[in-house]
Amino acid sequence: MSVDMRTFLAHVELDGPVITAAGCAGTGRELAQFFDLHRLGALTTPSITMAPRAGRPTPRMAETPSGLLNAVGLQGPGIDSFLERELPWLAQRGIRTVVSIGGGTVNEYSALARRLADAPGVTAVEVNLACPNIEDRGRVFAREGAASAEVVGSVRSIMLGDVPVIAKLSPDVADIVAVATACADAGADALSMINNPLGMAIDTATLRPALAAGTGGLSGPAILPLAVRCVWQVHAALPRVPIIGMGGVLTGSDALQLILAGACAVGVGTALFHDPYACLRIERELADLLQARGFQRLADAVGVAHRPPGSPARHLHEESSL
Amino acid sequence: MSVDMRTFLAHVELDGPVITAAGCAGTGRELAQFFDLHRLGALTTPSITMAPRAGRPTPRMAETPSGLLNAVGLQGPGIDSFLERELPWLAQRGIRTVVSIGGGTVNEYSALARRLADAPGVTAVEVNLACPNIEDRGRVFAREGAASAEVVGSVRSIMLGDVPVIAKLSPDVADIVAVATACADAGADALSMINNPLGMAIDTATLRPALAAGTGGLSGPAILPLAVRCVWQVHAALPRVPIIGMGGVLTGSDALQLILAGACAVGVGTALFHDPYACLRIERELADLLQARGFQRLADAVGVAHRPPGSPARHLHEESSL
Amino acid sequence: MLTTRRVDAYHALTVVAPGIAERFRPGHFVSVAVGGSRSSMLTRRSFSVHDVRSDYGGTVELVFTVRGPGTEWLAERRARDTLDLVGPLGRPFPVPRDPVSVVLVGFEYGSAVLFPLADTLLARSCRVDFVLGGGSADRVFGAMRARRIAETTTLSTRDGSLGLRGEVTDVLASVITDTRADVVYACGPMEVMRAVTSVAIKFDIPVQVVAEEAMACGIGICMTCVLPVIGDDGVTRMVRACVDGPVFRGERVRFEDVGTIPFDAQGAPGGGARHVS
Amino acid sequence: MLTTRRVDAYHALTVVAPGIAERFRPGHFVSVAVGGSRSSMLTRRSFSVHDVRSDYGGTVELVFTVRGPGTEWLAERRARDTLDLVGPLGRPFPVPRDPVSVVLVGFEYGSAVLFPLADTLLARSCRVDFVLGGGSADRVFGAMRARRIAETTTLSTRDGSLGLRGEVTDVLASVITDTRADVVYACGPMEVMRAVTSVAIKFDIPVQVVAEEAMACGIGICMTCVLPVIGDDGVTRMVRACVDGPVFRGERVRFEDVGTIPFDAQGAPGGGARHVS
Ligand SMILES: Cc1cc2nc3c(=O)[nH]c(=O)nc-3n(C[C@H](O)[C@H](O)[C@H](O)COP(=O)(O)OP(=O)(O)OC[C@H]3O[C@@H](n4cnc5c(N)ncnc54)[C@H](O)[C@@H]3O)c2cc1C
Ligand SMILES: Cc1cc2nc3c(=O)[nH]c(=O)nc-3n(C[C@H](O)[C@H](O)[C@H](O)COP(=O)(O)OP(=O)(O)OC[C@H]3O[C@@H](n4cnc5c(N)ncnc54)[C@H](O)[C@@H]3O)c2cc1C
Ligand SMILES: Cc1cc2nc3c(=O)[nH]c(=O)nc-3n(C[C@H](O)[C@H](O)[C@H](O)COP(=O)(O)O)c2cc1C
Ligand SMILES: Cc1cc2nc3c(=O)[nH]c(=O)nc-3n(C[C@H](O)[C@H](O)[C@H](O)COP(=O)(O)O)c2cc1C
Ligand code: FES
Ligand code: FES
Repeated sequence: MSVDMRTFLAHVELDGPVITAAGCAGTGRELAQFFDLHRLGALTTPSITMAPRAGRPTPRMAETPSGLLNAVGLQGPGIDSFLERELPWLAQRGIRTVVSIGGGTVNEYSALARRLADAPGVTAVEVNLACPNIEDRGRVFAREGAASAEVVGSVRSIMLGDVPVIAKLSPDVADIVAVATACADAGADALSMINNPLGMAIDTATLRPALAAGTGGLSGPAILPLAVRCVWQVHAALPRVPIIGMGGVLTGSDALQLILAGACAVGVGTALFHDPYACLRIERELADLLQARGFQRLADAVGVAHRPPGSPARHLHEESSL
Repeated sequence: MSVDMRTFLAHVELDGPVITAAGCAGTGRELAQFFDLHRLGALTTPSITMAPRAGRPTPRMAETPSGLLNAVGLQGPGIDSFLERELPWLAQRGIRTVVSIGGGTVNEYSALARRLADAPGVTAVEVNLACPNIEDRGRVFAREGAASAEVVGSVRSIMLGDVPVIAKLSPDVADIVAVATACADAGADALSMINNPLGMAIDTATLRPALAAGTGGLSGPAILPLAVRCVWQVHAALPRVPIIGMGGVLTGSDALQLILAGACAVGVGTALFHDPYACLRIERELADLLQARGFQRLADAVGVAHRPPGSPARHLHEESSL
Repeated sequence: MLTTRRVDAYHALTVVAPGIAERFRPGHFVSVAVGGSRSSMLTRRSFSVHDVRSDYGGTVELVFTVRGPGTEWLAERRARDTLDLVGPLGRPFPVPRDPVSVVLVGFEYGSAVLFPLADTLLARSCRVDFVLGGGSADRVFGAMRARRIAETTTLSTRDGSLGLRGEVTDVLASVITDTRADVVYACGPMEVMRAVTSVAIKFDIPVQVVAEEAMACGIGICMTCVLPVIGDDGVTRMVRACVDGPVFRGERVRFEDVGTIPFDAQGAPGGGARHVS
Repeated sequence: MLTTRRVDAYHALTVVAPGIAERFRPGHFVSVAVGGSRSSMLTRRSFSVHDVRSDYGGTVELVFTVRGPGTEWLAERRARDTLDLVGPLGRPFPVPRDPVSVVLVGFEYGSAVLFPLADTLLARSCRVDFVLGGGSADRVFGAMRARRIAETTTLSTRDGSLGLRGEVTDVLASVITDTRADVVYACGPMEVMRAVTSVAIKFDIPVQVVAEEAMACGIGICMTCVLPVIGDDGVTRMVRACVDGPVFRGERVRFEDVGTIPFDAQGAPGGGARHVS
């Protein structure tokens, strides 16, 4: 019998747990040339901003060991164009869509939420907190619980109740649990982690930073252990808050690590650059691994690594069907 | 003409910039079977604690993509045995030795400093701040500027003036510059970065954490971009404070990235597990790369990536010999 | 993978890839996974398709130079190893319907992509003339084949070891004049594309150039490969070389601003958009 | 690397490594870099040396089973590929000076390391008897060679497909009795080593076991490979399998406490040391 792969993002049910990570799946049109987007648990948009943004100069990427540095700078058409051209394309096709938003002030996030509040086709809103707060000397919101909570609270108060608000956290903090708790307390229905830790590479030929922007976000398998740790810590502290785990997932086994650590859905980003079919492959591999371990439902595997060593995994579905 | 590879750790001159990272070179005896330890810039000891420590249960290691997770738990014989057996062995041979110390309270660090203050053969003391503060609910010292400063200040006040005190920082903070500044202000003569970010792996066969300790420190090439970024940020803010750059250095080119970002010495840890001769190879590769780029002295390359794109690297030695 | 051979300074790989061969049009590129499974190299490497044949169900040939670890690994492949390819990618060359006169300008391995284009043009009874160049003689690619198929082939090298000493653009103007060219196609490094474009602009003839930007995905989803290009509406946008190109009309590419965000580009900082990240 | 072959369920690799061959003594292991350059696999894999020959200046042979990606990669190597080896590593078997009677117990690939030991023992006129086992017939390594060189060879498999059905320890007691063994050497998984040790203790004869712990360095500098072993002074310490072993006196290894820090181990938490990290 095949494994029941359905999962819940707060109260929204997804057919499968594997979703694209923000900023890694284009507008949807590009991947649609490779496969039917309905086969995704959901598609997450790039972080949408109020105004159009040209982003950062090139070079915007540098390869690092098992990783990728990027400094795209949220290039995008702005919310108007997004609502006019991108979202309807997805909505008409009935593709589950998580809309990521990014801003430089709490007001900008609120304004984005207001524009999304009555837009059709928004499965959930993901609040990208890894943006510099221009009202606080460019300190990234995600680095402070209070700043994060303020953004999340404002977005939550504006969005309709049936659209989950997801707070997306960064690992560059001393205490991820504190930020996660602040966001949950402010009304986040789910948490998404991890965004890219800040990294850098120097081009040893030019003797200058490899990225035009200097620093950039690190993604790819290199950061998987950081993602697993963040998911583990937050799930331990907040076992009832749904977590979208992401960061370096390349295989079903990587996804399973995040699920066992406490994620109920898994985001795939950089892997898509290598393999446009990565999400489908990872979901298939994940299902096979779950089945081989005796799980009948994905939901039964969530957070299992937290249980004491004794508890037999093979019988978990019996426990949870009580 | 060969490149002048000498460097200064504060006022202490080292013959070369490549040193072993704390906890990655054993007592010295093990590597001495492979090569003459005098060829190292310096050897850093594992972090020494007051009492003997058995460390963590096994499994203590797990491989991750381009990385290694470890949870050794500072296994070691304690300061008495160290002063009796390990340090004299190094001192008698005249091997440059950075003694790393770790403690659970400010008092424990102070006590260690007192024991080291009159010990012969201590080239420098490195304060490993990645230890849980048992007086503050196990919060790691390195995660807070104030706690770090307190430890560094106490050690600095106890050690003799001619022994540099190096503060070793962790990347798991929202603002590495703030912690670095606090340590420098508290009297740190140099900074060492980065210690292992906290990571985790789940064994998908046992459905349990791969390490007995649950979480562990991530090392190896995966973290090089984090190390380069930390060195870059701190050197930009504190250009006069010497930095030992480390984290994922496997090749001379990796070392050069850290030097161009602002490090004046480079620590090598995990690479030693793969190649006992790694330090010598890396130093040779580094010298070749410097020479190929027209540097006559290593010192002239420190921080060069911070200069505006225009400044011609090839003439840097002329500038600095003025 | 079928065969691997050296061609002067270059490596040529022939890969059995029926799906790619079938959909191929001149100007397409493919992306290749490097390093094998469990490699620390994450991003695919992009290569123009040099040749497509129908044997073995369909093969494609790539020509490349060793630049870094990825191409080094590729150069070590042997016959019968397998390769992981995605393609065909990118927008191919637009081909004129009429039998016009065309100059193809290639610099080093950039020449490779021009040969399938030449075949298509010749099939449409175009006049084809080649201008090929490189740093040195062994880095000029395809001179023999060009001589065989084209009306004329003019060679140049920077060190003078083959043909005229200098840049391909030093000879381009006279070739355009001599051949009464209607259109120019060019592939090579950005500065060469820029120079070729200014020559074409002087003659007021269209020029199609291939832009080579560092690409993390090759399929339009990562936004790392952008360059400033002027749209039909006169607005400069940061467009993706991988899916909006790699072939662009030369006059539309703001070569002097590559590697920057021109102040008047759509969404440029200060141009009304705030600086978010 | 010289040759590669399959031996039942195992892969055998012969590598030209004069430096290792020269210094080799039975019980030594080597560590192998896997995945090639730019691999994402950082740690070397450890393998006991199965055989050493003097041809080609000195070769060593390893026998291994595919467990994960590292051994998978190794299994794909072909003749004439190069391998990166460090060794010989570890403390070899202590060998008795007198011509005593010795039982060698091997489980699955663990048997491999016992053959060079057997040769040394036979050269010292010891009586050598083998007890070899495994999960199934194809996983019992070296039965033929054992039969050729040893006085007796007793086989057992868990599924009964070769020899007696059961564990190597089910037959060990009678072999010890029959051969009047003076000492036992054993290599295999921890639980087998534990069982072999208790049999030897019952007979009050010394037993040397090979401990297989996950190793990050193999040369004593990383402290990841520790297990609780009782020292000459009666104190339990967490000692390194790679340099303090892998060969240990079985009675000294606290098998039931492997994977823990026994409360009475030197430096154990609560044993006076504070819990620092
Ligand atoms: C559309 C297109 C077509 C190309 N066609 C060819 C061809 O036919 N023959 C050929 O020899 N080369 C071609 N290139 C360049 C080729 O992609 C690079 O030489 C190659 O990626 C370098 O990889 P590396 O690992 O050897 O070097 P590294 O410099 O170590 O590569 C590191 C990273 O930078 C990227 N990168 C580096 N240089 C380039 C570059 N010039 N363009 C794109 N990405 C780069 C790599 O993909 C990789 O992600 C083409 C590039 C593009 C974009
Ligand atoms: C002293 C010694 C001698 C050994 N001799 C042999 C031999 O002769 N033949 C043989 O088939 N195997 C032997 N092993 C076990 C062999 O080292 C592992 O099977 C191998 O490392 C697994 O690597 P992998 O990538 O396939 O598996 P993975 O499980 O993916 O390996 C991941 C990591 O764990 C480590 N690891 C996993 N299992 C073990 C293990 N059992 N022991 C040590 N490290 C492990 C690996 O080195 C690697 O760092 C020996 C181990 C030791 C310590
Ligand atoms: C090129 C690129 C662009 C990204 N853009 C965004 C973005 O717009 N918003 C966001 O929240 N995260 C963004 N991310 C972060 C990813 O969504 C994801 O959190 C991170 O890359 C870790 O996952 P991965 O290792 O699977 O890529 C981006 C990542 C990359 C590599
Ligand atoms: C097995 C192991 C043990 C370590 N022990 C210590 C230690 O005792 N004290 C310390 O300050 N850092 C310790 N570190 C951290 C290293 O010194 C170094 O900062 C880190 O590993 C990054 O460098 P690398 O990637 O070159 O290993 C240890 C690292 C490893 C892998
Ligand atoms: S390479 Fe990813 S968008 Fe062009
Ligand atoms: S494997 Fe590193 S100390 Fe034993």
